[in-house]
Amino acid sequence: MKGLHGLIFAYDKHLGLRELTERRSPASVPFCGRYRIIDFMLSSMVNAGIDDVGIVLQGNYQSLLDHVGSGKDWDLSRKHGGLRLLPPFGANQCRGDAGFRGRMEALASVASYLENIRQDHVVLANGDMVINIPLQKVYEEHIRSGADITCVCTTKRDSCPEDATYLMVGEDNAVTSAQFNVKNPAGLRSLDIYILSKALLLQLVNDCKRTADFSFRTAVLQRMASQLKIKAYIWAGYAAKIHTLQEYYDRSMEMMDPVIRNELFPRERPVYTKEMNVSSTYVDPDGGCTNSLVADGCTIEGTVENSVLFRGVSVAKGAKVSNCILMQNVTVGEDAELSCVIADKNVRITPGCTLVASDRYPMALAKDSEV
Amino acid sequence: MKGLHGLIFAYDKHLGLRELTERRSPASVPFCGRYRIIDFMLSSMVNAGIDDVGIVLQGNYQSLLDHVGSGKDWDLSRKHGGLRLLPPFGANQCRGDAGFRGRMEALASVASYLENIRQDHVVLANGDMVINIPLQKVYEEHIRSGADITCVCTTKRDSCPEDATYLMVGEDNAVTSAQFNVKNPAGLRSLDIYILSKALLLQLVNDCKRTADFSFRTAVLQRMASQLKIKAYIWAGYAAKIHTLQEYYDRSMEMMDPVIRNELFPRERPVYTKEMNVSSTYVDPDGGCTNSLVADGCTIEGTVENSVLFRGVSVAKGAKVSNCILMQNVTVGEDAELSCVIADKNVRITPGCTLVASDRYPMALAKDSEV
Amino acid sequence: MKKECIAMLLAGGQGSRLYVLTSNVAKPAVPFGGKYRIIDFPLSNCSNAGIDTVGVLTQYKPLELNSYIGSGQPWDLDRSSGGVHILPPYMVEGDKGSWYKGTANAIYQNIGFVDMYDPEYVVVLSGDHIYKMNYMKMVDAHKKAEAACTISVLEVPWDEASRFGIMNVDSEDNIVEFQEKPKEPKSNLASMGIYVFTWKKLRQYLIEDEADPESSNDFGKNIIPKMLAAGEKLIAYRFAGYWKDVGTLESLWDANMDMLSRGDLDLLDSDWPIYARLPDQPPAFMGKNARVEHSVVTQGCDVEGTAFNSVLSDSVVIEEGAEVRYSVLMPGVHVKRGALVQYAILGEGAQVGEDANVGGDPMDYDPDKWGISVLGPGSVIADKETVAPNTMLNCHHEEVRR
Amino acid sequence: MKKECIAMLLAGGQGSRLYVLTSNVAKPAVPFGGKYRIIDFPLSNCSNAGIDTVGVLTQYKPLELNSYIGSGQPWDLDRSSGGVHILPPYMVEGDKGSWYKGTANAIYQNIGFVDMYDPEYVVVLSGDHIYKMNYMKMVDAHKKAEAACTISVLEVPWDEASRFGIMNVDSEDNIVEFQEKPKEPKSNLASMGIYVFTWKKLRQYLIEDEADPESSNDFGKNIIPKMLAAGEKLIAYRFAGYWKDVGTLESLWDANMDMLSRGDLDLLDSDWPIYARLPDQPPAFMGKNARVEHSVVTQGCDVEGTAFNSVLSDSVVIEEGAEVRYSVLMPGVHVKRGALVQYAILGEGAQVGEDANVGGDPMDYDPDKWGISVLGPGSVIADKETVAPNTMLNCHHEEVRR
Repeated sequence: MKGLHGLIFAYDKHLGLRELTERRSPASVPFCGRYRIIDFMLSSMVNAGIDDVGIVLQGNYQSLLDHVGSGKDWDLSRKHGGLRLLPPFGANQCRGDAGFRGRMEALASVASYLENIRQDHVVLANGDMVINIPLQKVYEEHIRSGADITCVCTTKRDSCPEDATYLMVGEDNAVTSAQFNVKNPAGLRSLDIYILSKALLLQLVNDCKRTADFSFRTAVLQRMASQLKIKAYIWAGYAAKIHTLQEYYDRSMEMMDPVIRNELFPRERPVYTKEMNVSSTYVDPDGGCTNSLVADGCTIEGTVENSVLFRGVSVAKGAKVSNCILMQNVTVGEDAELSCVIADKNVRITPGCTLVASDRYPMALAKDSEV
Repeated sequence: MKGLHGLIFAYDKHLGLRELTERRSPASVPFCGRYRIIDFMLSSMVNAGIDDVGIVLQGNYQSLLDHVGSGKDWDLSRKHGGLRLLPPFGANQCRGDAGFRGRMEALASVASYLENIRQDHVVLANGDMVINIPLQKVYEEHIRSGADITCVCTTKRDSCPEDATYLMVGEDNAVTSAQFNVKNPAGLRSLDIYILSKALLLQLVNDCKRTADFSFRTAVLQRMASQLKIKAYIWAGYAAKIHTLQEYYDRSMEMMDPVIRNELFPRERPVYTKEMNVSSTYVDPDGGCTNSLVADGCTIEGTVENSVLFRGVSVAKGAKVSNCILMQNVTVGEDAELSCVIADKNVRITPGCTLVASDRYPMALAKDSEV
Repeated sequence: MKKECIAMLLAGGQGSRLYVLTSNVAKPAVPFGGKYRIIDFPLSNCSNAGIDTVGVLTQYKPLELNSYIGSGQPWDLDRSSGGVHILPPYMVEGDKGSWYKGTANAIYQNIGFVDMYDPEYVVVLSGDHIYKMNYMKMVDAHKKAEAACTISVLEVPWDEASRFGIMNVDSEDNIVEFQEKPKEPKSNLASMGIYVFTWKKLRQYLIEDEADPESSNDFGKNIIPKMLAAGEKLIAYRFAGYWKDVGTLESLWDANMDMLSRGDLDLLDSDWPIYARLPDQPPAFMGKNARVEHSVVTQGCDVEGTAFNSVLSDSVVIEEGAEVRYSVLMPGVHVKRGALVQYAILGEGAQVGEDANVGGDPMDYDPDKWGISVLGPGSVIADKETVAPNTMLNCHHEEVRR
Repeated sequence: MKKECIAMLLAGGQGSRLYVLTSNVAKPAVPFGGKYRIIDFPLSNCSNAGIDTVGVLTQYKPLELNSYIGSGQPWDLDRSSGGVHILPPYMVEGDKGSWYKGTANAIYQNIGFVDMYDPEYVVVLSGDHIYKMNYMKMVDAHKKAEAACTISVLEVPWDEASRFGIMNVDSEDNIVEFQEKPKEPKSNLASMGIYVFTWKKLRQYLIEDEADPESSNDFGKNIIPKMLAAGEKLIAYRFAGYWKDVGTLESLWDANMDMLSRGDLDLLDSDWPIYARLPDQPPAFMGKNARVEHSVVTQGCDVEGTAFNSVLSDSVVIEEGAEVRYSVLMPGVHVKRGALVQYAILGEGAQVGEDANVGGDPMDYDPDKWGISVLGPGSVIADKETVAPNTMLNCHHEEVRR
């Protein structure tokens, strides 16, 4: 069968996200008022016409499981194919909960799944990337160029250069070398989105088992660079990987910028997420709301500015919320005052409470807590 | 919301099933030509109009995950509710892979799920029971009798008395005491299907956390018997729990009996399973097939008698299959001869191979093996 | 497969009293309350009540309704057995077939559909009311009373009773008489147009009614009176919550304003969610100078201007300096810089140009001349153009008279 | 939502040449090959080819078809965006509306549906052929050639060519002439009734054709000739696999027998599965004295007797001592003890009584008088009754003439 199969890695841990990933993986961190981060990659895949998507999971994945559910909200609930969850070592338990030693080990652990892929090409991507990319175009370019592997890159710099892989390219975007763990990187930054044929993927996974090198970037990008035709595809649009709370805060606030919002939410490629069936947001005569993103189901009786409100947030009379991110069902009591606060799901702010942090050091309140 | 919520425990291990449970849990062992054992309980729930079902999983569950998929084949793929998979300690990982110390610990590990149950009653059941029971009637009887807990029982004896719980009942089927680990049991044998209110379930789970007694039968059936109104519901139909290979073989062969088959497959309560989209079974002019259950997609060019053939089995010319259970996609080469063999999925029997075992000691061939 | 109870939703009306709002869509597909379509209410009620089989009887402009309902996912009615089915009139042997003649005839033509599920009870609903109701409680009452038909009724103010179909009941709420819009009502119990029938009984009356050439094949006019005359047991089921017919422009506007007040119609109750199919849109953005008071905003909105007492559906844009008051803005409405919209219903995708003026405040007008203004879906109002109160324009910018 | 390519499936025919088999169901819902209905083939082809939006144009007895297709799960066509939609004729403003006049008119009436998806290409299919085909390859050829219309053709034996619509092509397979059932065919390329159109072009021709009062609004008779006359680029797409029209009782029987031989029509290929909606049934049971040769059996069957060269659909029962030869038994057929069924098609749920005799072997009869026997769905043949060859009975046991 012609076409792309999607594989999303959703098991990475970013300790810098602290409270936000205590009870979830980075891929299921809420973002931009109504999404989980994985929604962006899932939607990119669905919008590219991808019918079958596997999500490689490990540890802390109940939240992700709850979020994706049957896959219906992404139109991936199918009798054949559709969304498939691939928990750690489901088939055998040799390494228990010890974590994967690399992408290739994660892939090796789902080898029988890989063999049954119906499509002739596979796109590998991370679940913790905020991006809305037309993968169909990357796929067409992959076919057109005749590359063995196409790697999506950006020319933009990231806040955590050590974490990323950098590719040096020659003529016609051919990748000549890969480097990482560099302080002052050169070349293109890889967004860790790769397209390759199913056959090559199976072969690479097999090779890695033999050499016991399970890292995609060392085992494939570095070691195989000379044997394989690896091409870079340059993505000029928005892409963000969120490593720390501060980054989470900054990236969230960036969403007030209509240019960035339009890049992330183009009309032709909607971002799908779990539907919650709440009614519209109500703003009271005493309330006010400016320069903010507000999801449905909120009740605003106080004043809100420069903030992101997720679904079902309520801000009581007299309360003042500024420069905050309030996640699903957060309640802010009367006359409370919040500034530069990231409140996780279900946080309750008692009436009169004042929490003022700095936008250079926002304060995070853990899920379900009461202040 | 009125009605029943279903919870299926699908993590038990039966070491006696040997090869069959090497790579799957007892709940996902193939049975009767086209089913997995869990299909029977899942279908009983669906036929009783249950909209939401949670499956408590642990270890070796990739096979079960693959089988239930999105839940569509049981009409349980929903936007809200429907089928939910509850992997071990998804939310926190305090006990790793060490196994639950009892039903109540398994329930405690999914406490937040339990709290969000929409229905006011819950039915607890095991995923490894071959039964087709009108749970709607049990529920109606539970409501009518005003019991706190209704426990489905049978008067029939089982092959493994030590494993089962026995209930002594007084007037009007009120349970007076529970015993287990007895060689010569008296009373009714529990089928481990319980109906109780969501509120009571939450309370019992909480109590068990305090006492650290996690066994449903000691913590609830024995200790609470005097405080709670526990009623037995007597099920006169077919019910089988399969502990050993020999039992698996005997129970499978029992299915040739039209009386038992009609009990397990009544027209008004179909058993749903994963649809495979294979065409009808073809019998060649040189082939023959008698006293056998044959699923779709088989090609029979040899002779088959007293056997169960799962989907996609092929029996080549000259081959003789008698008293066998051949699971999905087993191929039997030309002139091979099999007697009293249980061949797991994808087993390949080479041409001319002869395997003859005894019906008192059938031979099992592990998944994917070639003989 | 047998079902105890199924629902038949009458969605076939032209909705002609909604004029331009139903020129391209059937009435049940008209948007309501920011996120919903009218049909979301009965469909969600069915789903929440546990009725998983719904036939939607439709014949007028079913395209949008068909694509809105789709396979029924938003309401969890995409079932392998049962689910939601659109039932248009179909051809019978010998190239014949006819459109639905009346509400009863619509069900009559689909006896075959109902029989497939062999139900004990059939709930008959209409697709033009806003309310939340657990139909299964009504079915329980019907079962308990062993009635042939149960009709849901609402106490209305006595002075309005003559506008409704009125049920006269005995002390046990058995219906003894039915009067359609009586001049001198004997009771103030109005039929809500929601019926539970014992299918066996209804089936027989439908066949008899069809054979009667005098009949207009309507539930209220024919079936109910015939059942009463035959001495069947009909009971009234009293309903107390919010219920509103939204069959006219004024009542549709009223119901939207009722929703704003968040009183009787609680749409935030997670125990009885109203489901809807909505395009996937990012959260609403409220700009630096946005002023929103006593209004609802919905995902995909971009509000830079002012909204008072208004309903803003998804993807509505209000530019800076524009003002919207006491109005209902359906999905995709765009109000440009400096425009003023008051007491108006703006259909899907309507555009109001810069500094344009739509509708007017009743305080400023002679009550006889005032009325809400309505722009049909896709209307375009030019910059600086004025649309007077009580005016209705279609998408070709032609005025339509009420 | 925009789709590059959608399919429109013409399923509106009465299928009158299938007589009693279509007295209660539309032709596409007629069972085939043990597990399938005819419509499973085009629907599965769409699903496998990656076409996720299919409009099914139907007007004749849509009930069973509607409930068979349901929300489209079996074919994975239950999508939030796109999916499978049943499209009956609908009412237009002013209480008007009409049944589909011809194949082109059916699409014409649903221009609104097609436009919703704004497709580049529309694949037009019919619901009465058994074949496996990747329509997307045909669309690729259409794109490459930049054609206005691509027609799938099959080489047929020259002596049969005059029974088909024949395409005359140049050396590059451009269609230069179309002849409907020509007496002296110039080519043996027969149209399979499968078209790919560039939607923009087709839309324009449909509107023009509708305005032509002389037209019978048919693709083969009107649209294709008009496109040829206007000099549009039409190309032939050669198809080589199995393809069979099952519009007559004989061809339906033939196609079932073809399937038995497992030659050209491979239904076990897991790369191109044919999906179907089937009741959940346990595996087939073959009794102690069962004899089954060169036959297919399906889940839910209970075979205690003998079956030669026959197709046994789900839930068929053949009692001990009964014999079935060269016959097609549709779902739920019950053949009782001692009965003999030969060269027959038995409709759904037909019952053959003990020692009854249905049909006959062509060797034993005058070829002019012989023919396959057909029992309509639900027919009941009494014990010891004889149904002669070439006889057809409906469910009321009345003989129907061909």
